[in-house]
Amino acid sequence: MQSQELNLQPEPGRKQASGTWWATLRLPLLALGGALALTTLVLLSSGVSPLQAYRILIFGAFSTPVRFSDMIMLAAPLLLCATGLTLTFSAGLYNLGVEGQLALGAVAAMLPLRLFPELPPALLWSLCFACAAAGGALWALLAAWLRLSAGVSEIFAGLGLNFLASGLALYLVLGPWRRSGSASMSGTELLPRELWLPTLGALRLAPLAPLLALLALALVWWAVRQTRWGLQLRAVGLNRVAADRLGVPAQRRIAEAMAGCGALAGMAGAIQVLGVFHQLIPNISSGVGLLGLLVALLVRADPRWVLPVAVVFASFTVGSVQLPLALGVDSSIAGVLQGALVLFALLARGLSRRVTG
Amino acid sequence: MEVAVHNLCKAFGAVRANDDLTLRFAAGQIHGVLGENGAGKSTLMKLIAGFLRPDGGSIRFDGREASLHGPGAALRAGVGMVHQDPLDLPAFTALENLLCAAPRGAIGSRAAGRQLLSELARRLGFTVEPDAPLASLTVGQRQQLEIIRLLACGARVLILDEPTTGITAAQTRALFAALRRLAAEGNTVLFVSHKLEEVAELCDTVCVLRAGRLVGEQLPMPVPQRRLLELMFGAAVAQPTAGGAGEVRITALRSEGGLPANAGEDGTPALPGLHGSPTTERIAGEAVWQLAGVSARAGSVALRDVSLSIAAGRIVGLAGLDGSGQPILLRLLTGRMRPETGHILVNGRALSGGGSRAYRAAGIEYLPADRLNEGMIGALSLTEHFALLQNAALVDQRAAERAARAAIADYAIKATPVTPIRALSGGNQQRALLALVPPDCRGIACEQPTRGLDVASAQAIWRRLLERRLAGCAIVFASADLDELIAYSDEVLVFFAGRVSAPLHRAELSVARLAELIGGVGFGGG
Amino acid sequence: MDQVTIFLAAVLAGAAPLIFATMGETLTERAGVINLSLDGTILLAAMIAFAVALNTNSLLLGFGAAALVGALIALVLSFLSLSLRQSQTAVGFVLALLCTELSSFLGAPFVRVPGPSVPFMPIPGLASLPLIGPILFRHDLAIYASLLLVPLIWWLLFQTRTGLTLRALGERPQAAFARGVPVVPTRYLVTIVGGALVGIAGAVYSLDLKQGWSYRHTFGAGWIALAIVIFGGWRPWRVALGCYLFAALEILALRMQSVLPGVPTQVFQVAPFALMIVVLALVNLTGNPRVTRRIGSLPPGLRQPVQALVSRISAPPPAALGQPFERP
Amino acid sequence: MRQTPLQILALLLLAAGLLAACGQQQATQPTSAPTAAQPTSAPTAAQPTSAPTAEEYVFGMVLVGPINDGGWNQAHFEGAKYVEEQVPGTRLIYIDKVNPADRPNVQVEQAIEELIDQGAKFVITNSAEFADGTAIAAEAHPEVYFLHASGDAVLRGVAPSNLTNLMGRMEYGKMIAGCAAALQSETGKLAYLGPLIDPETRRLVNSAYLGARYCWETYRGQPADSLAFKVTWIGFWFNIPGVTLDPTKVATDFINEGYDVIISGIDTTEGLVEANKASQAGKTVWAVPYDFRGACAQGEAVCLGVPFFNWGPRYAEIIADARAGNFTSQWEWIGPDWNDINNSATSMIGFERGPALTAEHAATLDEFIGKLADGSLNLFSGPLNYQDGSVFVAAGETADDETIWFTEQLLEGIEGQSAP
Repeated sequence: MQSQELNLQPEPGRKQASGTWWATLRLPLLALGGALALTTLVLLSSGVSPLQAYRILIFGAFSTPVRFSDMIMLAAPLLLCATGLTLTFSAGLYNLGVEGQLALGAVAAMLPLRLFPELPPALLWSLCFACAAAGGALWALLAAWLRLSAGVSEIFAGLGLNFLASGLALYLVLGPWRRSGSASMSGTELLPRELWLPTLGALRLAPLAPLLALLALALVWWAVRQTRWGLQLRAVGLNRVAADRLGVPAQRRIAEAMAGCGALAGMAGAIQVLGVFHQLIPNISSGVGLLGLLVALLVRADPRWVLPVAVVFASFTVGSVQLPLALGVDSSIAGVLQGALVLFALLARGLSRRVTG
Repeated sequence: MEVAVHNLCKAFGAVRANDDLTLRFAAGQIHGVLGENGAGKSTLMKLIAGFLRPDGGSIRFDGREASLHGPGAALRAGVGMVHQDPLDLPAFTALENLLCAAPRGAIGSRAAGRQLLSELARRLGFTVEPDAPLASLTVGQRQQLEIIRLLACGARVLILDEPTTGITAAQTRALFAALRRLAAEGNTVLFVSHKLEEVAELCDTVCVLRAGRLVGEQLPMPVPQRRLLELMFGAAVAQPTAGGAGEVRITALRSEGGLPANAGEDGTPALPGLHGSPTTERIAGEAVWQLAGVSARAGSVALRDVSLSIAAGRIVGLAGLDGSGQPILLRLLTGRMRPETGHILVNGRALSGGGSRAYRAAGIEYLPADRLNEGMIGALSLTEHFALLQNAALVDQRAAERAARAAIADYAIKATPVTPIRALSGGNQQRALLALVPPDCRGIACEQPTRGLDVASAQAIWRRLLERRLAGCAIVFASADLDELIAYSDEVLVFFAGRVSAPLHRAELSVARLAELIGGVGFGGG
Repeated sequence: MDQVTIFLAAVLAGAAPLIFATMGETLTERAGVINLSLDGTILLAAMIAFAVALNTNSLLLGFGAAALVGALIALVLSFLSLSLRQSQTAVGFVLALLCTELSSFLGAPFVRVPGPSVPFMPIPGLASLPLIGPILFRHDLAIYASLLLVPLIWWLLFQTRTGLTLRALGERPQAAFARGVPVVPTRYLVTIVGGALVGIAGAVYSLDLKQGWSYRHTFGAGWIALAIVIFGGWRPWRVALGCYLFAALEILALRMQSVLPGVPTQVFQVAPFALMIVVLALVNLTGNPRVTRRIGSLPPGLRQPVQALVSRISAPPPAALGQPFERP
Repeated sequence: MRQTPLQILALLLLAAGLLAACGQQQATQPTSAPTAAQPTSAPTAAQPTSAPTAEEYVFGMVLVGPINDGGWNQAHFEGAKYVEEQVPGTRLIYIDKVNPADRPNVQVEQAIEELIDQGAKFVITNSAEFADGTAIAAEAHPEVYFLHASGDAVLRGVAPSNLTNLMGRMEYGKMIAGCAAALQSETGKLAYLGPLIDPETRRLVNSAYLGARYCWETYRGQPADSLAFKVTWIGFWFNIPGVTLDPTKVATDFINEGYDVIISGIDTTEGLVEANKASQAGKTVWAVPYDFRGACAQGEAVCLGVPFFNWGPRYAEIIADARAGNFTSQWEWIGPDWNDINNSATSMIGFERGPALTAEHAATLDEFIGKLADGSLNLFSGPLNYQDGSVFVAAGETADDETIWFTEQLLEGIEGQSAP
């Protein structure tokens, strides 16, 4: 069960000798074409003009400053998750538990908010992010521990821990942290306005969130590409046996990669609490972790592509919000497009493998 | 049923595993198939049993040409194969193994299967409980069950691949009795082995393969052991691998005295200028490895009570056929396996409880045979490998590239510093592997260091290893190439079915002596 | 007593869709393939089953459509993972998300539209038996089918030759290959059949238990089914027990609200996942020599019960689960 | 809805494509059912291309659930359609299903922004959950008027001046529902399928209980303590799989436990549907759905009637006023038109009798409604105690609006969680 074929990293050695544009663009074009074909068929089936739908899906998020800022606020946690997953994918792990790590980060971020609401906001925020990172990392380390010492596949452990984390959030929202006099799944009391992450004017854009995400991406990029630690991480992901022979402490690197991913996902959780929802809700992750997994699967742990793909995915999601209003169709077509892109990317990779090897 | 192959060809990449084989196995007899590692025995057997499809030529059963698209088809045609590690289902019971995917109509019902199982077991003198979980059975019992299963499924030709590895003497006796009985009943048995005594004891005829070709066809037993060894290891074809080794072999084989104790004296092979005086070296180094009463087990092979000491500056060769236990020793020496009992000292410090990282820290390097899967990371370049070996937190890209360039120059590796390792040829990969060994290394354990390399590459590798040895490094290597073992070893340990011979010093080395020991001759009865 | 029988009957009914899904997945995983797309498959199949049944007014066509959807998703999974050798995990995961979104998009016109449902059908005679009657024989056809499915799958897996072959694919496909079984085509077949059962689970939700369709109508059911298969150790009876336990937990969660006013009872629903993790960890513990030694060093009075308990709880997964097949 | 040939072709293509690609199948063809009206597939939302003309007054609505839920959201949607009909020149645009389960990354403010961006000058939000978001949006868009239905920001004095609150006195509807349940019940065990716990839902449960208890004692002649009244809360206004309890299961469990009338307090109709199913399976059960006048259609045979909101008339007045520049920010809590509670042009709250209510009980119910109408019966009269024994309304007193609005607990005699 553990020896899944981890085809996660870019394979520089497989580059085709023929350097024609077709050879380099074949895979992405096949994936894009297949995904668009499927999505178009789905759109046509509900009698919607695909062109209009695509116009809204692709450009909708850039049409007004408000939408653009919404897109940024979605892209920020998404970027953090996808960046974190770059670490675990580099180490050859499917961290399916990223959703739970995000939720636990959000729960942990609530702790200082509830315990020390009197602290100056800046200090409180730092504390929140620190707690969130610690919470996410802890949850990820639990999965890593299960993997390394009890041999539980990180896929199933992560899945189970996701549900446990959402159970915890549910318990807190409906139990000890509920609004006074009510018990609703809609979330805890809203934070006081002064504790919301400061925004740009009337927009919902809190610049701290994307800044943090970009910083994390840069840091991870640097760590994976420039440091020996990152090199060791990739070595473990590519070939654990050989890495071990070359003196890399593989187990440690795996645990560190998981913890790093958990910490970043936890910080994404803190953004959801402080900058997006301003409260803890049961569905605090809002599927951002799963979307992050899609992004990471698509870019195969290559940090260069994380930012553009995360932004594109976020703009699909934000753009799709206008679909019901403008075209009368459900906005989940964004998810169809995102999923289809990854599915056809897998298909294209499989086909090319079959052709070349 | 008679089995015949005509002009059979099978190639794996550039290697011609079976090269235009034409051969006939008569019904009602036990046929030995001999050959050293890589001679093409297994390929031939897998072709006949339908596991592989030939590139050319034909397979005929009782004169009718058979087109086998899989082992199922072969079994329907009456051919069954028992693999060295039986291809059975440990999670099932014996009876379930018998019933699983049995051909339509072969076994009517569960009850019929149970009856058939006990009946066949009784007839063949086997002891297999129908309801015993397979995981609780010994390899020998699992093999017996496989034979029963194949017979129950209608096999009239049985192929056994190294069946006596990992089973007890009593089981071997039972097996042989059963095989004789089966042959007497008109079945054909193909017995693949490299244990000459067993072949001599059991087989009616023997054929010998070497390098994919038939070198001895249907020799009716008994054939003199010496003749078989000569056929297997190629007395007639001298290959100029290393210095005068070829001559040694020929003289050794030609001398009539059986085990010429003096063979080493006139035929000490040497690489001039590199090989120092053996006698002085023998005393010089301190012990790098010391093993006391070490036992360990991997799969069906167990090493028992091994004690030895390997000094700095010594080269120890490990001889033996596949599955005789050499990899276990290599793994013990490098901390990849922990001994069940006994102690291992490295540089005088007890390390038996440590893992591979502790050994590595103590200056022990392991060079695996599977260079790409265990040795290096195919997707990374030589520069990145050197970067991995650095100590600082930040990669010093320039230093790593310098090291890579130096290695490329020193070791004549045909690559750029940024070429992914997987894009290199085998010889270059091996040189890169060697180049990555740190200069202060105390001991190197290599598995098949020159496997798959051409002569020039192999010599280049050995030049490097010998340089290391001059720098005070102890080298242990396992090889299937007797010439290589003789040419470079200060002493050789021969492995046979998990047992280790006393060290043979270079003075005592000869191909004949090694071949005998490898074939199990001289390891005593049982 | 009456309350107990009613409770048991409700448990049997409530677990019906999970039984279909877990039995399908048990088959699939026994053949060595992980179909991780369960959650999406169930949703899409539920939606399409409802849409078809609504428009054709035929429940049978609805169930058939659901089975077809499940089978086709399994076919896609098989093609990508078995033929194109992409990771089963990645493909299954992506399919789970994609089909969830597809069900939301295509199902929009059917949200909360009243539609047909499987009619109640007590079995004459048997239904009036004391005790057993109300528990077993006062349901509808879909639930009877779920009750029959467990012994059927058990029989198929453990009492027939087909089952032996199928399990061989999951334990050691090389051995099956050596016995002449076409490994990849058979795995295709089993995955598709398993997928069809998972699809039927969706139909049982939308045409019976949770009548109709709404957004993410059965969200989470697939992941729960995956967890239960692990909890059940890939053995049909134990897997079924897991389903019934989960259904009982769900009903308890409804009733405990007034008993445990401080505790949100929704939290009970995550219990299966905690159990799954514990079971997975135990599976490996029994193989761990250190633990074996630790158990061996217990006082003899304690040793045997502990040993028995651990070996009873832990059930090893099919040895080749999730691994691509390499010819020997 | 008719299909154009192009659509049918597209459907076929889709079927074929999905066959090859993602495991869909031909059965998806009839995505547009020939049966019941399906507002989602025939959206009334604005044509995206037509910009609002000068004389057109666009108003928007943000709904927490789908517009065809047969309950709360459909009632609001019908109300908005009523405005379009009654106030010439108005046009409705809306976004439904704004909740973390259906639109995980969309917040109320965001949805409101979209509506304003499409030209909405007046925005209605329809859930208590939207209180904070509506206030935020109202502050950000002082030029737009906002109506938060079921909210109390104005009452609590925290509302911006372009925000008004509107709610119906559903307490009366629930009293009637409770009475109908008590009249018809055979076992004397009534179940209330509760959404989440807050002051609104508590006062509605209490009202249903008071109505039931009164009719149980008065018309059935039974002692109050022989009436069982139990609430199970699912945790939200409607089912969110994995987060809330499943209302289908809750309803089934009520029936299994022997409760024979399910009074629904949630936005959707699971209670009615499950009761109908159980009835078909031979059990004697009834249900009282909620919110939407047409709700009984999903289970005629077991429907005792439905207390419903009729938002249209008041919406029309407020929007017409706002358009004319006469917007006032106020907290409104409007009761039924006691002359004819089911008058669709005048009454905010009504009770549509269901087919399952016997004629005899219907007559009794009318008598009960009459007492409420002429003021001779005020069920919020003391002595009434909370669950923990503390006094809600002292003996000889009647509760004022604020006491009722901010109800803190369930009443004594009700089994279920209060979450004070």
